[in-house]
Amino acid sequence: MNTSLILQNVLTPPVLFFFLGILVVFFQSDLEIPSPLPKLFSLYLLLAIGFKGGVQLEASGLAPPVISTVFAAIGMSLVIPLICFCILRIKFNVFNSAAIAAAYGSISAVTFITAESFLESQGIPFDGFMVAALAIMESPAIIVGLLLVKLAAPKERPIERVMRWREILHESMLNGSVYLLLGSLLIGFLTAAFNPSGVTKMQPFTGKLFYGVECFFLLDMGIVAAQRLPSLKKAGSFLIAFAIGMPIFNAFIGVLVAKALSLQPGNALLFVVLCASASYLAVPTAMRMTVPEAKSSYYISTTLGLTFPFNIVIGIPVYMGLVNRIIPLTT
Amino acid sequence: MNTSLILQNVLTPPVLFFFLGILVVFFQSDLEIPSPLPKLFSLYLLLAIGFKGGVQLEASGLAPPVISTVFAAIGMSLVIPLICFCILRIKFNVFNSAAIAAAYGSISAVTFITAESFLESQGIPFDGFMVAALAIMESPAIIVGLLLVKLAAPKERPIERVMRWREILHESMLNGSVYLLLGSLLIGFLTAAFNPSGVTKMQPFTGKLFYGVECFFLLDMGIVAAQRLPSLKKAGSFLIAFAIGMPIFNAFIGVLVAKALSLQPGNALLFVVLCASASYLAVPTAMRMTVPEAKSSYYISTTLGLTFPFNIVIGIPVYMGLVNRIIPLTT
Amino acid sequence: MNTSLILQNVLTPPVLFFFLGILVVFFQSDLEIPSPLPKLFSLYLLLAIGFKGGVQLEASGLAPPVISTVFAAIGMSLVIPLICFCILRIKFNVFNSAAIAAAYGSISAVTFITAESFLESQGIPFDGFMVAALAIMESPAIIVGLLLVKLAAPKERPIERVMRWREILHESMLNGSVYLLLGSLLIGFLTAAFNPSGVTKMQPFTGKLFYGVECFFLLDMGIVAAQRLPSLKKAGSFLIAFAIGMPIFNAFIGVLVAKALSLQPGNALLFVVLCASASYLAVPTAMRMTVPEAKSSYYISTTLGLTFPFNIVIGIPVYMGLVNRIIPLTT
Amino acid sequence: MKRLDLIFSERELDAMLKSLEKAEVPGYTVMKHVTGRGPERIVSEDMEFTGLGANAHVIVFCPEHNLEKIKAYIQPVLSFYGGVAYVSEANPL
Amino acid sequence: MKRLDLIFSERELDAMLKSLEKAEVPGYTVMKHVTGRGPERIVSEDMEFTGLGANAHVIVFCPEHNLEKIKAYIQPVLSFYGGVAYVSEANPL
Amino acid sequence: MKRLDLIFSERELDAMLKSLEKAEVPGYTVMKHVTGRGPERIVSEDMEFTGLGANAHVIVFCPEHNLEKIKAYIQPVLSFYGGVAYVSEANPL
Ligand SMILES: Nc1ncnc2c1ncn2[C@@H]1O[C@H](COP(=O)(O)O)[C@@H](O)[C@H]1O
Ligand SMILES: Nc1ncnc2c1ncn2[C@@H]1O[C@H](COP(=O)(O)O)[C@@H](O)[C@H]1O
Ligand SMILES: Nc1ncnc2c1ncn2[C@@H]1O[C@H](COP(=O)(O)O)[C@@H](O)[C@H]1O
Ligand code: NA
Ligand code: NA
Ligand code: NA
Repeated sequence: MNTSLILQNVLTPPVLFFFLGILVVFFQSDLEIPSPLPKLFSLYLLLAIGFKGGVQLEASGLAPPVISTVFAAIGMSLVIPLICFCILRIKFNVFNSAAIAAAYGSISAVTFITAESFLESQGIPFDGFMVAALAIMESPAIIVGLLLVKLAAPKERPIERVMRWREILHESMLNGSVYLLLGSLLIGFLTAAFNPSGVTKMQPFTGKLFYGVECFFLLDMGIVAAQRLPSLKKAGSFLIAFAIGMPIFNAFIGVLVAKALSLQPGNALLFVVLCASASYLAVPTAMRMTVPEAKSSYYISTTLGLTFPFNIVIGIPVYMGLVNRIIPLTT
Repeated sequence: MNTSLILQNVLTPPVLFFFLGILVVFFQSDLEIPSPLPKLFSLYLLLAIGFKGGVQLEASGLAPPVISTVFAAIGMSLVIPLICFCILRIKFNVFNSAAIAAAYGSISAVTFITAESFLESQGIPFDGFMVAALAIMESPAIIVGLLLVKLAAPKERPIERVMRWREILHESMLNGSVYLLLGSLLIGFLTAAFNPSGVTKMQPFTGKLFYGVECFFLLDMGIVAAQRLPSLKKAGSFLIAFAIGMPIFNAFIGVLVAKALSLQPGNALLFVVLCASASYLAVPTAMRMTVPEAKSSYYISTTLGLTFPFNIVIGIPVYMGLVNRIIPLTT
Repeated sequence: MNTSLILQNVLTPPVLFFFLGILVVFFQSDLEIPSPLPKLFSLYLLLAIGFKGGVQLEASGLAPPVISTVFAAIGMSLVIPLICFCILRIKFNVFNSAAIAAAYGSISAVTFITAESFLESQGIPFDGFMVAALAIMESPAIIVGLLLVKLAAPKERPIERVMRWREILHESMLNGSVYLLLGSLLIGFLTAAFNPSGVTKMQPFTGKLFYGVECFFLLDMGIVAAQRLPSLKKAGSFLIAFAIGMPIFNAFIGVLVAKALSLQPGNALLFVVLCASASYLAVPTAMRMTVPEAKSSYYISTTLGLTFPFNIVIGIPVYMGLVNRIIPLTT
Repeated sequence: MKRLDLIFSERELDAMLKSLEKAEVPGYTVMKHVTGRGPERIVSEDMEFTGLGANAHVIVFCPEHNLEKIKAYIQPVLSFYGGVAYVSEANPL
Repeated sequence: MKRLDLIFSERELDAMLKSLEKAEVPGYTVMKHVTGRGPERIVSEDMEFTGLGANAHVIVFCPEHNLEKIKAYIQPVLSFYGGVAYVSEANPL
Repeated sequence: MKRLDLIFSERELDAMLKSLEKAEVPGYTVMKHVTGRGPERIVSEDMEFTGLGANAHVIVFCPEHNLEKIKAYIQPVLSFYGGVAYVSEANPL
């Protein structure tokens, strides 16, 4: 059954364009999506997903499942980096371990979007408030990662590099992508509450275009991901195993938590995908500034070069199979 | 009543995204809309507004209210810079006074667009021919500004800098934004007249996307406006008072002229907004080339840093209140 | 009758925006569509046209007319460059002749798109499989061009420059624009076959936006084309005559082949336009790499500065007249 | 050979390049979208969309005797509109 | 006069420019979206969208006496975050 | 130390960087989207979308002994495809 789900996932435009991007690098075509066009797509997707999430959040209200899910999401983004850190310390120093751990504790918005598209193509419903969980899970892992550096490597850093809390909170909460997602969420909420006609007028932009832009962006992500692969080889087999094994492990915990929260299958999949995905936007930028001792090629090549493609192509349908098996359908 | 209008205006997506942009600077988030994406939005908005205006102009024809409004618009863009110049000369030299005066005699297309969105959200009708007034009001103030320099400072300039008329007309009429707006207006007109199916086919692009792109652009405008504020502080309190007081004064004259023209409330608001707004596109580029003696930070920080946000957030609903009070509703 | 067709073609938004672009250069307006925005439009158009073509190809299936048309298309893109080469050798050396010949044997996707828009505005039906002919005609002429260099100028090149086949195939088949067009065609096909709801979800992006983006892109193409004109003057009257005469000649052969294939008028026009148009994307980039001895200003100024505008404005309706005269209507 | 670095507003680029061609330089290289600060102005990327543009950075490798001519052409432009011009030594590899 | 070339990550740009202003340089020019390779890292354009950014290239023409102050300010930044700084001779045209 | 400025078509960039790495330079900096004019060609920004690309400007700060190796690698490329290479003096700050 999972193989059929994987096939159904692979044959959707977003995943096909992702493959087309990967093959650009494989065939050495000179197709290129020049900067800053990927930034345009990425800003658009964050704005649109935030706005739509805000609108739906206003519709659903802050009902109990919303609040418990959000809390569980925060919990996961605190616990996952700790587990990762312990595993990574086997092979890496504190700086690298903390930076990679933070990336895996945080989330990937595009993986989330692809999971939503997958659910839509399968006709499985899900709730808008999951976007709130997405927005809220971006930052905490950064703080955990920086705390780990602070606690585990107090003496290895020059005095003037002792991190200030202000700086840490700033990097984690006011990172461009976090800020735009949260801001658009709020705007969507306010618009839905006070100016419903505004929601209708935004719909062609934030709604109808979304799928196409997603495809365009995934084409670029395919190129970028495939370009990371060589540096992944240099990083060694431990990291490669980690980049595949960890998402599966996190997905497993995620499914159990989702069951405990009695989430519906659609929401459960999104929750699992948040747990299983790793950040290549907010976390790397924060780590580059605050923990420059960590090798950026480690946390970027794993998250972008392996975990992201794995989740997009195989992970999402596999996690769906897992959800279907573990969470009994209640209609 | 005005406070409620202000609130209703503030709670629309465009204004909310504008605030989100302002807060980027306030919170020092690293959210950035890299160049040339703002240019893309700006070109798109000019193209779309021009095209739609041309289509509507064709529908309404060159009826008398169109012609009288266009003439009144030209008149305003000749008179306003003269008034501004006299006031500014109290504190500034001829070059700076003329450049700032020209900016306030010209218009801001984005303020106009936001006013249109405001009217739509209030359900107040307005006519497409107002776009013709918009297009026609961009240039004359530039010519007035350059004439003022020519007449008031003939001896302060090096001989080889005596302006040639060709150059002045070129800068004022063929400025990129003026050209695109007028060109699209004409294309919209021709398409509507000879190829109505072309209008339908453009509609998803020029019509449906408009609101979303406007929001995206205002997000950037919020960032840009807020970044001008520090240099505004340097410019001193006279200029700050001017940047708020002048639009209100111009709006007042505008309302009286609109009443004399017996414009409907929707059109009247747009006319008032044209009078009250100041240019940060066509005029600054023309002034930079033809009057480099003027300090560009003066005319940019006032128009972009203060007048623009003031109009977008408070001005439009306040002017609406003014229009409602002064122009009796005739249905 | 042709004059009326020309007028009807000229009064469509894409052609009007193309004129607006040409006039930018003529009036020396500073309107500019900064890089990489034209690339964005160009990538979008290739992606969208490929996807739509793939969807329609899936619907029509690989019926006999499809296969015969595709073979005829390949044939034309092998024969045309040979004819061009013979004519060009009268005046130019092997390198220049081969490079220009390759450009005229290949195709221009934007001319094809404009022809489709023309057919739509005339209400003449055409088939999606013509996009397959478009995609397939981009590369063969490159190979012919390189073969001509290899055969006709074996001793004029330094030893280490003897071209390797791998390189030639790579440049011709994996050129970014060829790759994106073919890839999107395949994705469209697969999506239509296995995931029809994906086609619906792509429609607002690939379908509805298309016309507007085409207009925007043609505005830029007008600017670019007009900027090529001065270097065309330098190239001399032989090349100017070639750039107008050759497309007409190729269109004539094209019409005869279309008749032999008994294509419907719509498809026949598209086939003729493929024959008559010349490449300014795939071929120039391939030639720049593999035949740097050829003067790039020759093949760029002819294709972009003259053949492209000629086809867009006059060629398409003239070819339509030709098709109407030569191919009897069978309904 | 000399290396000439010219930095000035993008809007004067066309005129400047024409001057260089009149001075018969062997070639030049242009970088646009450059920002900066001079004695009077701050030029920032976020104002590019307004049409004010950013700065352009032009590099010219040329023989010494070109310099006088170039100087004569561009000095008035730089002094009126602002911008800087610096010369240093450079030799072909 | 001296010409100073600074190349470092765009994310440190604001701090670096503030340092330059404290050192009272007469002006500077900034090129963003620059990529490259140093002893440790490869900086490539395709990662710009993530927010990691590319490098910035800052050129400063300044009198020699500015250099000491600049060095004091920026050396710690470069040694912690990476980046290079080179000085050469340049004279106003 | 020496400063090497290489300017050539973007399409040869990958090959050029590989040559530099073979010559074991300590690092390099790349500016893309550069335009210009040489003895034969004008390279303009408006043709970038066609895939012809613009020029790339590569700066290398390296010890003198690297130069010979670099020269051997890149001279044939430059002479076939066009482009320029200039060397000047530069010292770490
Ligand atoms: N000392 C300097 N070093 C480097 N660039 C400079 C310097 N002075 C001015 N510039 C550049 O020249 C541009 C124009 O300067 P200005 O003369 O102030 O209009 C500035 O925006 C900077 O990019
Ligand atoms: N030897 C060099 N020549 C030119 N640029 C360099 C050199 N070394 C480093 N860079 C530039 O400085 C940036 C930062 O270097 P790094 O110190 O490795 O972080 C690189 O990405 C390059 O753009
Ligand atoms: N004398 C020069 N000074 C500065 N840049 C040059 C010079 N000559 C050539 N270039 C640059 O090198 C590129 C390639 O030149 P070419 O050898 O003509 O193909 C040109 O487009 C310019 O950007
Ligand atoms: Na995660
Ligand atoms: Na005004
Ligand atoms: Na052809």
